[in-house]
Amino acid sequence: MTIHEAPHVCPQQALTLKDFKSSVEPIWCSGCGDFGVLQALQRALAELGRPPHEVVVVSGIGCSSRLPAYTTAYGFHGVHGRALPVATGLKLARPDLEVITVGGDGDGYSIGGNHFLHACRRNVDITYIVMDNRVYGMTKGQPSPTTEADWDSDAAPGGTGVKPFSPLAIALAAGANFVARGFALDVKPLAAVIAEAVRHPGFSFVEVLSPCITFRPEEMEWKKTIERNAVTATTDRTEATAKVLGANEMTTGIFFKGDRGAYASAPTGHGDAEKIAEKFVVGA
Amino acid sequence: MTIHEAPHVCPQQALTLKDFKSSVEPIWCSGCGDFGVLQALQRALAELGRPPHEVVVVSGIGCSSRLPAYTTAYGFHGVHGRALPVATGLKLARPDLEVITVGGDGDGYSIGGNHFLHACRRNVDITYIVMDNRVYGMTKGQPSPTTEADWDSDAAPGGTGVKPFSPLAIALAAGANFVARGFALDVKPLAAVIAEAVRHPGFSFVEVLSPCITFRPEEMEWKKTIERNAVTATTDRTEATAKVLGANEMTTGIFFKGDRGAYASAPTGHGDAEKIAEKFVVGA
Amino acid sequence: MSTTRKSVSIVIAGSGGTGAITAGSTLLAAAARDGHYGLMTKLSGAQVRGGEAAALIEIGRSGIDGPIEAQPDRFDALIALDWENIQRFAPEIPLDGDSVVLSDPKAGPVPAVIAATGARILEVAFGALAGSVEGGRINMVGFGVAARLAGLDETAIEAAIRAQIGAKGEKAVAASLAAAKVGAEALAALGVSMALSPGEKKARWMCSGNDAVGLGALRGGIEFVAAYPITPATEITEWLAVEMQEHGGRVVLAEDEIAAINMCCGAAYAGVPTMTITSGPGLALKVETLGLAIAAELPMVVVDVMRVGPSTGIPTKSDQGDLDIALHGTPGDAPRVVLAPISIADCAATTERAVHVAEALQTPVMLLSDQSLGQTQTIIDIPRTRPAPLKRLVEPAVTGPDFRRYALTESGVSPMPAPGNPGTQWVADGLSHKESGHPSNAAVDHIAQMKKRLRKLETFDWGDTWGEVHGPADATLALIAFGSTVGPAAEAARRLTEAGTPTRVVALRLIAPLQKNRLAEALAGTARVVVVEQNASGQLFRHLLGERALGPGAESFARPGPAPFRAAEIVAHLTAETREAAE
Amino acid sequence: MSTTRKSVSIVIAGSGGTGAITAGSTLLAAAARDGHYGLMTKLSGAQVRGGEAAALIEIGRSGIDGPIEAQPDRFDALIALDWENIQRFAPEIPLDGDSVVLSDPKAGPVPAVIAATGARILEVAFGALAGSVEGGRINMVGFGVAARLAGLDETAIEAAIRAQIGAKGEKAVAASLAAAKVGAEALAALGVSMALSPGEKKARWMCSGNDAVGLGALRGGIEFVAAYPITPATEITEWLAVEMQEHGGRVVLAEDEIAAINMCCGAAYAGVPTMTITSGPGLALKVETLGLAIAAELPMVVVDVMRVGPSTGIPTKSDQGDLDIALHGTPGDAPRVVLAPISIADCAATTERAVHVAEALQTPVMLLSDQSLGQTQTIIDIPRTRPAPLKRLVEPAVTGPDFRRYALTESGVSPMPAPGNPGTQWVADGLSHKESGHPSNAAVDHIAQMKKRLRKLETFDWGDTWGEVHGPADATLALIAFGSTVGPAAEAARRLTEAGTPTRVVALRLIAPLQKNRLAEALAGTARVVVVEQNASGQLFRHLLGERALGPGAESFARPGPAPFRAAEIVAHLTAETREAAE
Ligand SMILES: Cc1ncc(C[n+]2csc(CCOP(=O)(O)OP(=O)(O)O)c2C)c(N)n1
Ligand SMILES: Cc1ncc(C[n+]2csc(CCOP(=O)(O)OP(=O)(O)O)c2C)c(N)n1
Ligand code: SF4
Ligand code: SF4
Ligand SMILES: [Mg+2]
Ligand SMILES: [Mg+2]
Repeated sequence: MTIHEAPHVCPQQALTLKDFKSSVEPIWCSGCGDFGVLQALQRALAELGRPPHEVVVVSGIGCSSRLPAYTTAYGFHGVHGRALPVATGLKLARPDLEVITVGGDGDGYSIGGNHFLHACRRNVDITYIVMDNRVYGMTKGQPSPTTEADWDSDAAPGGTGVKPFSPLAIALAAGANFVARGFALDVKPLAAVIAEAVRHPGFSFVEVLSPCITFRPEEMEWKKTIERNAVTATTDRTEATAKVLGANEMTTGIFFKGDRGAYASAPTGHGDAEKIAEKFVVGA
Repeated sequence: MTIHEAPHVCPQQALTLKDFKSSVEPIWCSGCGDFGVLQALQRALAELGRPPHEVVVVSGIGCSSRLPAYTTAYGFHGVHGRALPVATGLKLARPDLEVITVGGDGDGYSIGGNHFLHACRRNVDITYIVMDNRVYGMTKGQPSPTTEADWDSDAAPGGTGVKPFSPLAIALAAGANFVARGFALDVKPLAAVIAEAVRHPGFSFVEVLSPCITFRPEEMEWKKTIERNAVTATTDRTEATAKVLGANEMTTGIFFKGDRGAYASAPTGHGDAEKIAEKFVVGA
Repeated sequence: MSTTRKSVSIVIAGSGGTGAITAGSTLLAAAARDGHYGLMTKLSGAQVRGGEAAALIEIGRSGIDGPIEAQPDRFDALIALDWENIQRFAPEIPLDGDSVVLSDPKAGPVPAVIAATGARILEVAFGALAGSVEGGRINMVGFGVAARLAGLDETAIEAAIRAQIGAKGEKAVAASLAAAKVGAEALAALGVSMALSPGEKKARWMCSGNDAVGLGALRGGIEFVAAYPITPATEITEWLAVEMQEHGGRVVLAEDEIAAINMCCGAAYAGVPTMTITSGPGLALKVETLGLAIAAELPMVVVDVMRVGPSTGIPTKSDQGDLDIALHGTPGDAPRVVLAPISIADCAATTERAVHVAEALQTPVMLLSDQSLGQTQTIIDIPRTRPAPLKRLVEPAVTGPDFRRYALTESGVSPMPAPGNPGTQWVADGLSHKESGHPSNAAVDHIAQMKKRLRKLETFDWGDTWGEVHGPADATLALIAFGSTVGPAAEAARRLTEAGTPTRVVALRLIAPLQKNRLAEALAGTARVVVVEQNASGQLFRHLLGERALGPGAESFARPGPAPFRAAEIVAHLTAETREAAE
Repeated sequence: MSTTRKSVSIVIAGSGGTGAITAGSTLLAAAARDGHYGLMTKLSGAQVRGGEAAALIEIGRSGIDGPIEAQPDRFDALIALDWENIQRFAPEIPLDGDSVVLSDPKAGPVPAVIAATGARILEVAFGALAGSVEGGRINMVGFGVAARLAGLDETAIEAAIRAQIGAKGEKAVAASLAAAKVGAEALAALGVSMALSPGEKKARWMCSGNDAVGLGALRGGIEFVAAYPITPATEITEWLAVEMQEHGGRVVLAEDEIAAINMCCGAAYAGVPTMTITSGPGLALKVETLGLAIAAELPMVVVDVMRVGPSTGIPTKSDQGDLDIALHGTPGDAPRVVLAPISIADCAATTERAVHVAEALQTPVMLLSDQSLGQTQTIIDIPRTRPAPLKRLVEPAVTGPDFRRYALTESGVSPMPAPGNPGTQWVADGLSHKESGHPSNAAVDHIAQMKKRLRKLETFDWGDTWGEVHGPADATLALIAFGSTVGPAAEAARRLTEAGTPTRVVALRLIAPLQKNRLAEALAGTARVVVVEQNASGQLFRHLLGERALGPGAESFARPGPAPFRAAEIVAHLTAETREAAE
């Protein structure tokens, strides 16, 4: 076994969702939207047909970031907010792997905001799925950058007074090559969007509205307020931005499919370091 | 002297640029665009009429971030990339002060990108001036997030291959309340934009094209390619975004003036901590 | 099993939603009202919410040894509302042949891991009893069992229920009272009692260390807090956010820990006492800016509530492994103040002191708490002494062009006028600088400012901040401890002293700058010195060795979390005949 | 002043744009070609570019003492191309009555600070001489003066000019040759000579420590580098970015230091040897993720080229104040490997070794260099030995559901198959985990994994990595040093030995895990032990005390940057009669 090549094992038969289901029991509260995202991802991966050992699921810290262990793929559960740079390094070092990054709104938009900006800009061929519940679930309910300004909590009694931002608008401004919004409980359509995101070259961003039943029980109402697939993808960034800013924030669907080329993979193979060492030599 | 109140000293006579000129000699290369920004800022401050001791100029690290010591205002030359949170804390603790934040494209858009996003979103009443020379000047010439994809350097021979992003588009997406672009060598118009930015409530962002004569001598050509004040301000974020994405990246002027209310200042005064201590008491 | 006793230790456990923790809190509240001290540790499963939970409680000791500051070695009783996943908690609930287990046979057989302890199994029909009461819940039946077992009085029980449940309305209170009553009766019918000797009824505090840190911050004068949530420190931020609503001041939720400490830098520069709050991973992100605050001489308190590391580790469990980074986690030499509260009660005063010291010395002060101090609920005496306030030096010696922010004063403290004052404009800078604050690459300036910053800490009159000594004057054995380890070490020392080895506990509060003379005095006369701490590598021990504050024979007893220290473990270590040679 | 000598030390200084550094580099290159060793330190003013600059050079010593590894105590000659701002550099250019100053009277009077040294002032009309040559520049006149002063031969001079200036075309070469010639003639006319005894002509290396780290990385097998620029480390990143163009591999410019180390985590997980490069402030930002890499057992090399701290400090000057954070700068206990090259020559091999160790032990390895090692240009012997390669253990014992990524092996090293391999899927995690890698809050799992990670480092065969000993077997005095302090300490030891105090230098390379036995052996027989280091608080000294690796009488000689250590300063400290009592 070498550490570099992925021995591509041709699956004997088509993969199913089950092939991506691990035996680890989720710590999620029952009813958490993240179960839906997990299922949708497993479905999408099955559809994409890459076997689990050629897929790496990378995350940060948060309830949502626990996801990697719940799939049978390789995984990386890193520190809070740094999933995207891990995924970037992984993909650039091993372009042969399928790299999926997942996490929460706190992980991705608060502490991880800079990496989000730069991943969009850098446009490495990875897919980023954010389970946005508009709250820090894991730390028991503080407002995130997508939380409504007036949402009351101990950490910000009466609300932060700060308008949430639109991660989709930011992704578009920063250069993401694929921008979509999904809903956790619409598993099948979400799976389809994820599969398309993975297939799309460059950095693909899927924001998923994923209710936190424990700290934001009112989000269960999203079932009713979601506007399903009420958008058609454009290849024009300005138009997509207008759609994002103009549309209801409950609108799901693919907003943008760009044509930027993905960040190029590195020249491979090793030269002879001794040739380089010769450049140091003088007086011979 | 107490540490809290700013004894507002009424200037006996109108302030001039000289009142804001310190005796410290800039370390900037002669011909650096940052001299123009310094002058424009000094001019704007004089026009605004707040005396130097009621102004604080905050920065990070970089050539451009050396600016605070070159004014007679209070100043904070912090660590790399963290000027905006410093300014945020300062302004929230002391709403009576005028807080100006300055820095470079590396400081503000690379390492400081997350704070940029969140300062735009939080909308504290501060002004942020970025001297964008599309390079890390202080560390001797590496590409920044606004550097052209094909700009050759030792750090990225042949170029990074990564498309620069538009800080204005990002600021708009993240919620900034005032968005403008200026040119360092157009001192007077730049001063006017800065003064307007300072007057505008909430978070005001002024991106200044400021040539680095040493590592990007070709930027001296900007004198010719600048499209001066070729834009009129709108109060519509979507329209402003379209203008930013549509316009020539050399277009200067005010793109956006929003009407978001600035982040509210804190309840002042002290309650009696002993009243709170009583909440701990049981068994009395 | 029916004589009165000085304390009783009881676990109430149940699966998600059962309300074991509420039952435990009510028991603690009732004990307080009946004149007892108490300590409650909460355990919960891996699930974010709704998983199994247990309240580990000890109450009593009033008028005997003072507040309870360590988990008991063993539990007298386990009240199992059901058996779901109890095995996960079993290692943290030591039972033995003298323990009783009270469980409902309807909830299934007693798990092997519990049965194996030899505890006496008694049956209580929690489900049926709760069902017998209108709106009755089994956790309040369990509470009633526990309260009667401990012999708490009716008035205290009722007052506690009103305090805990009152907000839910009179109907809920009535249901709880009734449920507690049927529980108490069921217990009485079993003929077991572990009734406490009567407590001394007086006003006490019921709080956690995290609450007390919050109070200390307000007392010290903190007006601006910036933080990013992290377990187990978030509660301090939340407590302050709520209390500052009325009190004045502001909590800003920063986008990350780096932003938080930089916001504090801004507030500090602006002239406002400020604090940031975090735990290990967040502290790691702050250390760059901590260096700036040290170099630019900006006052602030940096609270670190330690949890098990390295990395994400075990966020909900206690450890003392951040001492190294607190002492040494900045690039370059950045001498600093590190304070650690020596008990939950001390959290308030030490935090208040931290604010004063930060302001007086114009430097960040690290306040090292830990999950155990922070999240344990306790009943303690009301602290009566408070540190004398100290203020920032803001009055400049000269104004105008000759004003020097970093003047080389004898004390090392220079005037720090806030913006708004005319004639004293200065620039805070992390670059090496001259007295004026202007950057300088010259060795002479750099070294002068380095020495000035060290001098501030060295010449300051630390008074009794350094720590405390407890135990007999003729002690031959000294245990050095800090933070939540002081409690179990002190209990161990009491037992060792009783058993014939007079033992002293030296509780270090000012870990840096180390007051070597005070420590030496505290150790005087002892033949054996052991540094007890809850981390893997003996970080305090290494620190003391590095400062040449220990004799050659000093020993380290370091053991990492997540298991809490219990006095018995420390006693066992100290009395083991085959101790490994000190190394 | 005309006998041949074993070495000569010359400063070439001039204002912005004069080209003093180019002249210095050419002198070094010429010396190399004439068979000498050499060392060149560059000084520059505060301005980003175009400010005054000076090249501080010593050349010679071939066939005598080996390469020059410390700045000289004093300079034999100062070639002042002009006098602009020279006073800023004066403290770093010690001159005395035996020195000569060569300056152009047209450039104005000799500044008082220079005149006060008592150096002999000689006049060279740099301006006029340069003007006399078509396209002549005064820096090359200065070079000619210096080369003749040192007695370098014509062929070497010409070869050096071609090597340095050749790229600019034959005309520029001709002008430089001519300018150097008029300079040499002017010097000859003055009748001074400091001609070196003949060098031994052979192939040597001319490079900086930063270059050598880059080469070591490639030799070690680094394929993926992620970094964010920071002085004085950027050159390593740039060197690698350029060389990897042909060699293969990739340098990614990350958005910040945190992203950089996390990218390395991803690459490491992917199976690729990886490195990140920074200096103090950037290291501070990496320590959270460093803890993750330690906990999740991810191999990588983390290079820190130390500069003067705390905070932004003095970015262009050397200091050894990051040892504390390198050793202890993570929350929780995270035992680690800290390696420091003991000379510029050693930078290549120690970096190569660092890559091997990281891969073999699946852990981050800190490589502590410093500004002085990193940015000094040197002529050294070509290192002939290279560390034996070591590889990552990737072959799992079992695949399928029983595969355990963190199996508790005897060595502490467990198989780490890369993604792509079927049947060994695992999740890297910073949470405390079981052998499988699944999160666990249980004490037994946490402690088992803590011990495993420690065991890896403790049972590894470190061979001779620990360090080196130089000096007489009968030494009574031992100096312990690391990094760039080894050079001046070794020179001081030579002098002390000559002066009758046999002195040994113990150069520590593996600072953690400390090889106490090897160190004890190295110190055996000495009566006095002094730890010499360039920081304010004696960080290495404290580390050694904390590890109980020093006897009670050991002394610390710690002094921070920015001034470089010179052998004379160390000798003076060691021979001072009124040394303060060791403390
Ligand atoms: C450096 C650091 N800061 C803070 C934390 C604490 N923390 C853990 S998860 C989390 C937020 C999680 O929110 P989100 O990403 O939205 O995930 P969710 O739990 O809502 O799915 C925080 C603040 C941490 N683990 N590390
Ligand atoms: C934490 C940290 N990382 C890196 C650096 C090194 N550094 C100093 S300035 C700078 C970039 C400056 O670029 P920019 O902000 O564009 O300013 P400019 O010099 O171009 O005006 C960098 C990378 C540092 N000082 N601190
Ligand atoms: S707390 Fe919220 S986000 Fe976390 S697992 Fe529960 S429902 Fe899901
Ligand atoms: S390097 Fe560039 S940005 Fe820096 S001072 Fe010189 S011209 Fe200005
Ligand atoms: Mg969330
Ligand atoms: Mg720049």
